[in-house]
Amino acid sequence: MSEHQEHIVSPKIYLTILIVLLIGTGATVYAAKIDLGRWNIVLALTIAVTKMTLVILFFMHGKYSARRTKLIIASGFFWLAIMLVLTLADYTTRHAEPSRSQLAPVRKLEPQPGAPLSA
Amino acid sequence: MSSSQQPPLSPQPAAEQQLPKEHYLNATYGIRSWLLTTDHKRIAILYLISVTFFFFVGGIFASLIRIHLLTPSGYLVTPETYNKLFTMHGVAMIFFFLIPSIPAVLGNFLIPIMIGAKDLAFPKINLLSWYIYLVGGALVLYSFATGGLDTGWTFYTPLSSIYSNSAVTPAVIGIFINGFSSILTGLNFIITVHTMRAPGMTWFRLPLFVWAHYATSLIFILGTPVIAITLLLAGLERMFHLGFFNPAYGGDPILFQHLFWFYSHPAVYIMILPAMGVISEIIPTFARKPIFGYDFIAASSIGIAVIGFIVWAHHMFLTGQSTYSALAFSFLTFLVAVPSAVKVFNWTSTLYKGSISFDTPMLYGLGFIGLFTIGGLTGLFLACLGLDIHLHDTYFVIAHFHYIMVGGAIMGYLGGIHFWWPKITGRLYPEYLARIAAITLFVGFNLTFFPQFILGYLGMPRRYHNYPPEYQVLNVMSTAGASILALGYLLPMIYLAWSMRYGKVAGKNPWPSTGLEWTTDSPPLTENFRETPVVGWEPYDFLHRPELGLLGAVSKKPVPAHGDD
Amino acid sequence: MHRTGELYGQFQTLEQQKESATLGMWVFLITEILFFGGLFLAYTVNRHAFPTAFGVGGNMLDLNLGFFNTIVLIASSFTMAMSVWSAQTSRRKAVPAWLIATLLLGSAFLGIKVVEYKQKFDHHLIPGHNFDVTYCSRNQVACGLGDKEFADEQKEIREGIEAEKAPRMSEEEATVALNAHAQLYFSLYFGMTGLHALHMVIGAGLLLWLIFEGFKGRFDANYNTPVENIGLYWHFVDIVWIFLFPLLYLINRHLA
Amino acid sequence: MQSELPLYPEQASNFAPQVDGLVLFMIAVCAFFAVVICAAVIYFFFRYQRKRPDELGVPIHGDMRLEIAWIVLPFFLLMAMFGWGAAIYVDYRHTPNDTLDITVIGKQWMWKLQQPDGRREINELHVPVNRNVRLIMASEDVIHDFSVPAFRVKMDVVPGHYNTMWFRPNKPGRYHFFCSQYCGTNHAVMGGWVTVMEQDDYAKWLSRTTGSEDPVAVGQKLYSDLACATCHQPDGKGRGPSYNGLYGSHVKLADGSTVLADDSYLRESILEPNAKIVAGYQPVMPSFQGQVTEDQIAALTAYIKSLKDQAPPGKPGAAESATGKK
Repeated sequence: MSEHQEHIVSPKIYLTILIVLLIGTGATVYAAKIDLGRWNIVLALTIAVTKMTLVILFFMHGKYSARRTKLIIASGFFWLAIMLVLTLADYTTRHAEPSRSQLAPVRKLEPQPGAPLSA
Repeated sequence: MSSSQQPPLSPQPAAEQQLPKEHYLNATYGIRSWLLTTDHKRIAILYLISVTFFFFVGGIFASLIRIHLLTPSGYLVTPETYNKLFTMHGVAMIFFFLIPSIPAVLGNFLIPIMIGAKDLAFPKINLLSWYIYLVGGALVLYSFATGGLDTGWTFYTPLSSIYSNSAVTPAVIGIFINGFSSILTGLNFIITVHTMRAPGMTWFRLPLFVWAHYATSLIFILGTPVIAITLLLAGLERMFHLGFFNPAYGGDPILFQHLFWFYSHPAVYIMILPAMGVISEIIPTFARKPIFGYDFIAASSIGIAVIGFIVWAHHMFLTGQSTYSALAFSFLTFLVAVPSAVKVFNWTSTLYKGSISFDTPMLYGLGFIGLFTIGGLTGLFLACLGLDIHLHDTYFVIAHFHYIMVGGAIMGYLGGIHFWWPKITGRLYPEYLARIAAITLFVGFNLTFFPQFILGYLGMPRRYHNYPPEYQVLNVMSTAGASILALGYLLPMIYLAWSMRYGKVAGKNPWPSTGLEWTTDSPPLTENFRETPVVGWEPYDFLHRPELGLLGAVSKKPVPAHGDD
Repeated sequence: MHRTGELYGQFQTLEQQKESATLGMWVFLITEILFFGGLFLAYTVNRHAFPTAFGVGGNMLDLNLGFFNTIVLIASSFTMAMSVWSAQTSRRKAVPAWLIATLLLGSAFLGIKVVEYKQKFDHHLIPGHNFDVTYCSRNQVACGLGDKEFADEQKEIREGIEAEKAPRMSEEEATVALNAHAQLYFSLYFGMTGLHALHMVIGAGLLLWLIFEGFKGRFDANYNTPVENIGLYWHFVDIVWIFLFPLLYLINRHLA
Repeated sequence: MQSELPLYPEQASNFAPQVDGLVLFMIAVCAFFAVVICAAVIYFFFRYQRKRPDELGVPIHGDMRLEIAWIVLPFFLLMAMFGWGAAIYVDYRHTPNDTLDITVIGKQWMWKLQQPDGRREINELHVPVNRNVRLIMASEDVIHDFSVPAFRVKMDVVPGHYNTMWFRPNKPGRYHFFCSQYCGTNHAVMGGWVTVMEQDDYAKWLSRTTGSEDPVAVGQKLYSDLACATCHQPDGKGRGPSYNGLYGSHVKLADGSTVLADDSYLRESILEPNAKIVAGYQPVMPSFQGQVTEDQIAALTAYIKSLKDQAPPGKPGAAESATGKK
């Protein structure tokens, strides 16, 4: 168990990470103001994931943790991915249906044959 | 069965045995010493009392449901009341009995002892999770008492969030809070198994009960937060007119179902996996031989927990989810049948060339195999896309999941309670009465739920307070079975309570069995062992344990303990 | 409360105890990932369905306040990390100082959040009967908008309504649709930031306790598990915000 | 005719034989495994009875070949089940082009169905035999589910979505349909009958006029056929006011005014229910404009007239607290 000897991260590294995170925040705001079409969201999420990784690795000492801890962290994200991917798989493959945005808020739900059902 | 010449084949307390002088039950006295205890065994007893309470609450609702369905037009209550009955039956049984039952009672009591630890890693958190359970339970009871709950235990929106007039809010908050009890229990088990094992207790010497609970805990910590947030969102919709799933805002009720089943399908495995763990202990003990395919049973527990997470949308084949997604989820659902089948085959093979006894836990164990097999196989009908369209939301589903949850989980729970009763109380229950109860339960259960398969195939929808007259014959059969079943549940309550005071003293290892829990006193000391045990034997190995006093056992040089993790 | 570095009865060694506690915290954070994961899923599905309304809603948030809050929270993560470092290197006096800095930054974050919520209330952006996404495009004074901002707001709403228009939909129906879908956005906004804020409040409570203990000089190289674990929690809350900020505030800024 | 204790519902659509065939296959496979396992358990149980109390079992730890066999073999069987089921499911989801489209609207707790020519029914569906029929379904409130066991079809009706399903009835007769997704208090009565008719009869039915009968009896039948009874319960506890003692009385309205319940008031209430709301009730009644003929309105009025000497139920306020409480 001696491999779990506490690793002390120096303040210099913390400071570096802080600066990188602040730059990342600036970058994400800057990037958002440029029209990149669908790549806006991709870029924003890439920056966010990078920032998160830095926080986990250094602020949270993930880099210096035992393998078991790393496995636990990874499994959390893995399960999150299961939930997101499989649910979105349903939503992105419902080709045949009319889009929800045409239906929902307008309460006349009847399709058209004949006159509307309720006054 | 036993010939009169030979000593009885059932547990035989050594003559003149006494309870140990000091044990966890008499270590301290007074109500405070119980309510503020951090001893995992006492917390298990607290859980035992509280889940039993909820079991009878849910049971009363169930009886009223069955009586009501005696006649096609409904016999007893108004439609509104009937809807409340089945909802409250589901909520009480699932969230407050089945999910905590085996993990929080038997798991809590046994896991530290089985791995040779003095307690769980976080005893105070363990106590906290019982209190959280109580708070959640109290809120749910409050909801039952003040207007009831008529949304179905599934809380589908927008019925639950907008249309229902019953006391949904306190119930949802209660279940949300109760979720943290599950999370903390699961967290405690996982950390305990990782860090608290005794010297020599390697991962592959862990009892299968512990493996099953490890798998269950994975579901606790990975699934429960999702139901918590889901019900919270439904609650926010109801309380503050926020909209997440509200169709009036363009929200999608099917999203609620995705989130709900992401937890609630794995929750089925929370109920059944620990029962499988219990059966994996009972069968080798009463067949007196090592379990067949230890590695496969252990791996299948983890396999069920993991694959169980990627099958949830099979509850939603008819909601209008995409055809492709339905195909994928059906395929994955069939996959999860493989590890379940592996377990059944291995248990059955364990019986081969064993030395099998009739003892009550074994009756429950064998009953479990039969009922779980039927429950599992009928699950395939529902996993099958073409059939699910006809069977979905009919009594077929009701029958299927009662075979899993009552025939599986509760049979396992009762089997486990009987098996470890001597360890928990230090005394034996009356054997013949217990066998009668086990057989009564088995018969009553089948009579109650088998007709429901046919009802379901005939098309009788679930959650109906009245039904077309052609379904009556089967409903009457089911109700008749339920009365036998109810009797079968009352019986153990009575004789187990009786045996706490008057039962024969059991001794350390009455069956005998091989687990570490049987090497310590019955009932155990507060700190479980006098000194930290060192494990030098393989699991379920009777042959090399001469101290068990079995014919032909040989001693073997202890395998040196190597502490891998 | 147990005394500094005491070995609890259930453990064999101090290392085992510390290891269990840290591992336990990580497992707890896993549950938190999935807890917020449910919200992120709800967000993704609804944004996928209603990109226009989400864009309009996102542009109604105050980018400056959100940006400033992000910086505040990242800074608080840094100070938290420093307090862990101080404990690990037995700088007993520095521990509470860094913790107080963290608490102050955290409180600043919450304070700004309150200001933002108040603004949303004034702008009729709380989901429910009074919700009106077009309110600020019609009430320049009540929303305190300058002329340019007001014109932008009107353009925004006009374009939103135009984009919502499905075939055979009248102007009025499209407005109703935008208003409905924007409520989904704001429900998610309040749900997500509200739960995040709730976590901050809990974190602040834990910090208070740490500061109290820190002043007693409890935390040093031998015993710093509470600082480290609450630190882990605090960083996690920071991470959640790192995602909330772009997802809620920056959806459609390039159109503004 | 089916026996006293039938084991499967009638087969009345193209899907029914397919589903029943698959079920037989599944039952055969599953029964085989269930019987083998139960027989093995019982056999071992008696064959290897403990002979003496200290007896030991033969220590067998496992067998890799067996393990592999019972992983691989079931896997292939499972895939066969999956494939067969998936094939049928794709049929269910693949709607043919030449369908007769029926619009279905679910609301708490009734079904409104509309034929392609605009004719409307409540809790009744008439379809011709051997025609492909497609149901286009929407919900006005919560999730419902339209299910016809004899056709082996079922589909959720979800607010905010149009869900569709199709079938081809192939046997004339009357079959139950149910709401299969729990939808609140009267979920169990939210059902009705599908009538499968010969194609000629269907055509005749479409152009049907009501015959001459006793108007009160006709009205009473309409009262139940049109599901008026669901809400307008005689005891006043439903979601609409009771008819007892209604005719000729002065009705208090939600806006505070009063109106004499005469023929024209009743007619208006049937055709434009939301024009005058009785105090203590919600405007939830659907319009029956176009669903009832003038004859039928007259019959309903006659039926309500016949109840004018019945004692009216208690105050409507009581009814409101029973249904409208929060």
